[in-house]
Amino acid sequence: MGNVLGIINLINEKPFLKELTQHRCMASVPFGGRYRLIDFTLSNFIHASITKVGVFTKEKYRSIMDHLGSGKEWDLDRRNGGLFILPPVHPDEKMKGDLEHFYDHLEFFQRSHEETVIISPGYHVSKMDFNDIMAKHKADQADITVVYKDYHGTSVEKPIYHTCTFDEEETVTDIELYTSPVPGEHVCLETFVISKKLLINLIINCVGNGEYDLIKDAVKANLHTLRVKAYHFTGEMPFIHSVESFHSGNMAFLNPEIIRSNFYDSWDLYTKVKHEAPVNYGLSSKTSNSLIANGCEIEGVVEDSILFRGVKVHPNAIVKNSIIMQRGEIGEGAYLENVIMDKQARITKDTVVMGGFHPKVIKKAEII
Amino acid sequence: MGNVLGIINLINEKPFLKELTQHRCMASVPFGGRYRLIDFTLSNFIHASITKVGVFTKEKYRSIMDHLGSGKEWDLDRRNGGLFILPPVHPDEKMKGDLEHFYDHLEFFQRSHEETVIISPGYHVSKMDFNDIMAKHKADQADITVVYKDYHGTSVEKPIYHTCTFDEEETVTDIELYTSPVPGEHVCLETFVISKKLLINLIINCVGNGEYDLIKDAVKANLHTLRVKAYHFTGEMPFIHSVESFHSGNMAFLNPEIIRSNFYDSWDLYTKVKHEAPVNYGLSSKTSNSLIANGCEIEGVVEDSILFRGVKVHPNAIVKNSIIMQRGEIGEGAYLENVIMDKQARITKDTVVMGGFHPKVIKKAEII
Amino acid sequence: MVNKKWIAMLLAGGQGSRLGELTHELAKPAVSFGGKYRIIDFALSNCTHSGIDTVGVLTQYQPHLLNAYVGKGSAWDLDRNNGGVSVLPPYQGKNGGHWYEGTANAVYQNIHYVDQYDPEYVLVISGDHIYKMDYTRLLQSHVAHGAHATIAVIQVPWHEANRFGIMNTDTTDKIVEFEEKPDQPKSNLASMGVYLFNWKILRKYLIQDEQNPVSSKDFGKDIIPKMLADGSSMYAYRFDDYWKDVGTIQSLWEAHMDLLGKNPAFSLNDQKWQIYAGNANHPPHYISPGAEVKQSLVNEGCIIYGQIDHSVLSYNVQVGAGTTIHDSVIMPNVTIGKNVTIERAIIANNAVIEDGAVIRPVKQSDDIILIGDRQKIFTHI
Amino acid sequence: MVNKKWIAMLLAGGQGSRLGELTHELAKPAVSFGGKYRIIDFALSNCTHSGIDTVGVLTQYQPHLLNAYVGKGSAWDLDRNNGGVSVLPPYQGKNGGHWYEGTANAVYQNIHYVDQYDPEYVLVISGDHIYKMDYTRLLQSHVAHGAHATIAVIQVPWHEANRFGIMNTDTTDKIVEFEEKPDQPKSNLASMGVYLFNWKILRKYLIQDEQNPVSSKDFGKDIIPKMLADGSSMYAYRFDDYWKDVGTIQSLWEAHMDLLGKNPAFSLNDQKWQIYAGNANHPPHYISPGAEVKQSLVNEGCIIYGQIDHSVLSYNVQVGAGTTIHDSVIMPNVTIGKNVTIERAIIANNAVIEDGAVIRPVKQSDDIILIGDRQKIFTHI
Repeated sequence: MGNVLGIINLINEKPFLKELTQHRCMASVPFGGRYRLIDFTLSNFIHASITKVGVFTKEKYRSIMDHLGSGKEWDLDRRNGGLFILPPVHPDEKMKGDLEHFYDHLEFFQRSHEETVIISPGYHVSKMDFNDIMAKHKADQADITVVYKDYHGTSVEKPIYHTCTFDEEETVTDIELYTSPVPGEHVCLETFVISKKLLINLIINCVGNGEYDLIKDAVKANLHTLRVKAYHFTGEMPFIHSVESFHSGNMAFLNPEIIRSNFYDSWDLYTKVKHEAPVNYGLSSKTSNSLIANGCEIEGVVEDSILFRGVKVHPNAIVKNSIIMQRGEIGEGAYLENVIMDKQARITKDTVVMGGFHPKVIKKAEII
Repeated sequence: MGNVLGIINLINEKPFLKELTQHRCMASVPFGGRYRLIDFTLSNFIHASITKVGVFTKEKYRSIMDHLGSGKEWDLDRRNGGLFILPPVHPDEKMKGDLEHFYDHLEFFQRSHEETVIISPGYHVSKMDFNDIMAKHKADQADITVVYKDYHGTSVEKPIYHTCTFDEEETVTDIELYTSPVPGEHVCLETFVISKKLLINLIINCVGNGEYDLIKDAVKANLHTLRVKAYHFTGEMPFIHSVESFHSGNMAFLNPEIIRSNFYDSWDLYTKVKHEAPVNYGLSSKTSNSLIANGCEIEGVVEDSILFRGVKVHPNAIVKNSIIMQRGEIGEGAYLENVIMDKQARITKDTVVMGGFHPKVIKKAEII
Repeated sequence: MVNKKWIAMLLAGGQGSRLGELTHELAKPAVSFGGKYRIIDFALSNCTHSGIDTVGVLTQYQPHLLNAYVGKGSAWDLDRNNGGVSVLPPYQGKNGGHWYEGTANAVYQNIHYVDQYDPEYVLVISGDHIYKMDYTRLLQSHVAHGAHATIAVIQVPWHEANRFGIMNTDTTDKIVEFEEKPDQPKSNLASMGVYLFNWKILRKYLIQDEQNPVSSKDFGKDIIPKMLADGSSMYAYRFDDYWKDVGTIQSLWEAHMDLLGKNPAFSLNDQKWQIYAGNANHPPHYISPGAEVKQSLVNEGCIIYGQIDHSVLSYNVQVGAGTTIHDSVIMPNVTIGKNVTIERAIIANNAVIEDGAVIRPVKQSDDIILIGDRQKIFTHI
Repeated sequence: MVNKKWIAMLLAGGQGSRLGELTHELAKPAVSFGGKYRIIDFALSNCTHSGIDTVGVLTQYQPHLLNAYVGKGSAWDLDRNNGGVSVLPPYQGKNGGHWYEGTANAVYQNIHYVDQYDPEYVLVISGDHIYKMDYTRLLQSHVAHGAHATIAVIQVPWHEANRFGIMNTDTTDKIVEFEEKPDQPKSNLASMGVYLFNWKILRKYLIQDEQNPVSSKDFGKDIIPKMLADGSSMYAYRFDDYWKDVGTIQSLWEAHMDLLGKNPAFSLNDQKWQIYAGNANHPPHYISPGAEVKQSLVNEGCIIYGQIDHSVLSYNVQVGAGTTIHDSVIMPNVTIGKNVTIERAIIANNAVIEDGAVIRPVKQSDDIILIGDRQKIFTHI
């Protein structure tokens, strides 16, 4: 594409994932045995040949800086374009909204040669074809294209999703902010296509008027003056808004068809390379319906689980329906069920940890 | 060397350079026609084969992030090691001192494989041979080596320098904080060699005792329990602590001998490559005793001055004893003397700007 | 792996023997140009600006410097994980090794390289021309015409047309005839050596041509005429900006003179189309009191005490006091002493010109003087 | 440019014809190993861990895949501005082109490459051994001895010593005699093909050897014996960890079996000495319900329905239900159907094994079975 600037907007992240986002932003949460949530959006950008990406960060972004590094793994270590991490400019003041942050970095937009901007959050687990979205945006001659998906998740208690309605020509007629959608409702994925020129104008005007919220003040408020079109995203995508939905969103990948469609079919998912050795299965290992990343050493039983890189399962340990993040270690004879274990945590010999409907979260580097 | 971790400590920068540091940290101030101050320390690290560098930033560090990018120009875009920018972890709280910031990033030190740490500020304009400093550190069997230089600058009004005294075996006996040195006094360059293990211990102990200042609480307070040795740096280095000394420090480079010793002699000074064309001298140009960077177009008169990349001097304009930073433009018939012009500023036709003993500073993008 | 819409194959194999001593130890595309660049920089920068991120550089003659210079490609933003720049030398397979025999054969031997990106189009360019060209326009024209091949052409003076490959076209720019260096040219549209092909079609012709025992395996002499003869849909794309083949000392010197002046025939200082160069880390240059520099391009790293007029100075050139340089090209790392006179000359890399030397043609109409690499000149020449 | 203390020259030119079909389309150092790696990864990773940041890879036979694989070197952190990894193929100079004739000739032809870094020492290694070695210890030993050359050696079983180049040393490990594959070995210290030279001295010998018309231009056969004959100070450096030449199908298979088990003879999962591999981006592997995997290494990208025992599976291998794999090596991108039996076999890249096929030696004592690249196996073999 070459003419599109990709923006990953981490400003509006909510603390849905509790302990998992205690020391990292949501975009940086590990997912799928080997990835961070942000890898999905970044990879989608790459597949659309977007070569300039700005990541607008708010807080707890050190792990995202570590993860992204020079951008080499995403081929974004470029002289022209490449990866830009844009931290808050006034860290000592409370940020009023994403538009304020965009305004503080207005030069970044102004100096970019790209004519079109795609804005997306950093936590969507999806394979989204931005070339197709762009094509519709052009064909529609839209000012803004709003990407939506029919809600299919379990019902949410708190009103956290924005839903949109549109007419038969897919012109967006309304956006309802902070709702609890029922299945089938059109959830706005906070993913937009917009010309850079219009975006800059909207940023300047809104901030000038003391308005700081992209979706509310720039998009919704202009539905009747701008040509705002909807794009229906029909691909796979779990709605992640709680520890439970994070767990089930991971577990959905325990399915060769889903694995194939997300990881193969010439749609590589890029992430940081760690040079771990192939998984070493011992004589007493027993693994079933699980996704196992490299560097693991398995001597116990692993069922219906996802093991990140470098996890050790000692003999007679049993891991069921759990997510074990990087360098976790399960001691001899331990029993885990319905658990999400953050990085570098360790379960000692013969310990039993069980979650119920709410998976039990074991914190980073915790020893139980 | 391979076994040394380089730390550039931007925490203790003072606002000496007024307008020039209004929107950037001191390490990021342009110098010498083409460089930023931090380039000198980074290049010194490279010449000592240091391949892992942490830059501890405090505020106004966006331009340093822009400048360093992926670290590619300094060959620091590495999987193992490379460049790490370490911003404040608690941006909403006032930082108590550099040791607090080191403490917040203790994992960075702990996870590094390197056994020795060199800590340096980001604003020294010097060619410093860290291999030689390391060799003395080893030969001395020192716990800490403190690099000092004999003061040679003009007298400073405010007490801003730390001076050290030592015995005949160069064992440091005292460090006097915040002094106004007279020529010949030993100014501590806030550049230290220390084992990583000892540094980690000092950080943990000091912070545990509510002490947060590296030179005061970790070095000075331990002069009698640790083996602290002095290293005499005898190379060229301007003391920069004001707009005047910044100006004169630049002007010292209008000397082929200084240029040769700083930029040649197989001691490349690395900086961001900008792909500017060679300088275009017009028919009416007259240049004398000046340092001119690529991308300039000169049709007027330039004397005793330093022109950064992409500066335009129109016909009949006169530039004397001035520093014109990147993309500055001097209109037809304008006259400049004793001026420091920040990036992208512009002097309109026939305008006269003169500084006196205090060079006049023209702000970034200002139009006069 | 993301497939590529188009990739470029850059022919950098030629010795460029008409450049004499300049190509003694390096391939023509590696010759210095414009005070800062090497000739190949122009084609590589054109690729980058045109959004082509995969470039195969076909090289055979003295490839080391070119190899080291291109390196991992970061100067041109071609250090990509998928694609980027690859230097492609000859190789040995199961049946032994083959040096590249002609331009078409060089691409033929690297069919597998092209195939791995499965591109729709392949751009074939050469590494020895000075020009700034947006290849995307060529591509647009190619697609609009539904062509099998599109050849970039430029109008040359009629009296020079017999030195070029000439395209005869109909009113829609469809090529009806191609004549290599015709005695009686019917048109003055010269091939610039820039070809865009549909890869599937080119691939077929390359394989076919390889089996022809009398073919010289060259794009201009064999592939293009054969495609035309077969009635392929081939179009000319007219380019009307600066383009120069710098294959001789004279033309290399002329191209340098074209860089000078207030509105030069060819400007290097174009912020929208920068020419990227490798190893571009040198300090600002220093102009001493008493020096005089006019109508000239001076690159970084120079230290100038003398007088420079209407000349191009590359990096790390030192010019002593009392020295005058006119209408000349000084390549990198040249040291020029005091009271030297240089006129209408090209001084190659690392030469040393001692105090008092005089380097100029006897008559103004004589050929440009060339001082070769690393030569040391003591006095008159 | 920062000069280099030492650089490495990695010999990757050989065809490795004893690996049969595995090297049909690629050079031996590019052969897959250990489920994730290529053989050359071990030498390159050793360089990285030893702090060597400049590696010239000498290549001649089928270099494309190796070229594309090494790329800009970022997997091994060898994508450096100054130095890094460079693939060095044969080239044409003023006097025409020369293929590499022997290992010494290959380095000789690249003297200028080495010279540009002006190193004190040059490490010559080959790209076809499996080992983890800290070359800095070799260097320390070399410096401590004040040697002109140091040769890494390993003790081999006495009955195999006649298959190696054998060093006879005195009590200080000074080499007093070198015998290539001696009938009656006097020692069991075999050369590992890892040489450290003082560059100035090696340079002299390379030039001298080149002028010897009867020389085979090989390090082991010509350079080392000549240096010894001249009384150069040459020492053996004893290496006592795992080292394996994987030059035959049998030894390649054995080396894979050495990776298996709780405390394998050679461990790949060593956090302090990771083996780096290029193109290592694959999803985690999936083990289905009903699958059984024991005593095996399984790499990313696999989807396993069958039973795997004491085997090594590379990336993107698919194994159908009811299939059993024992004592075998499955290389990348192999598709194995249902109810297949594979025993004591190496299945090369991209092979397809159809449902119900049986691949195993007739007798347990028979040779390991090799299924070549891209082969399609329908039934018994």
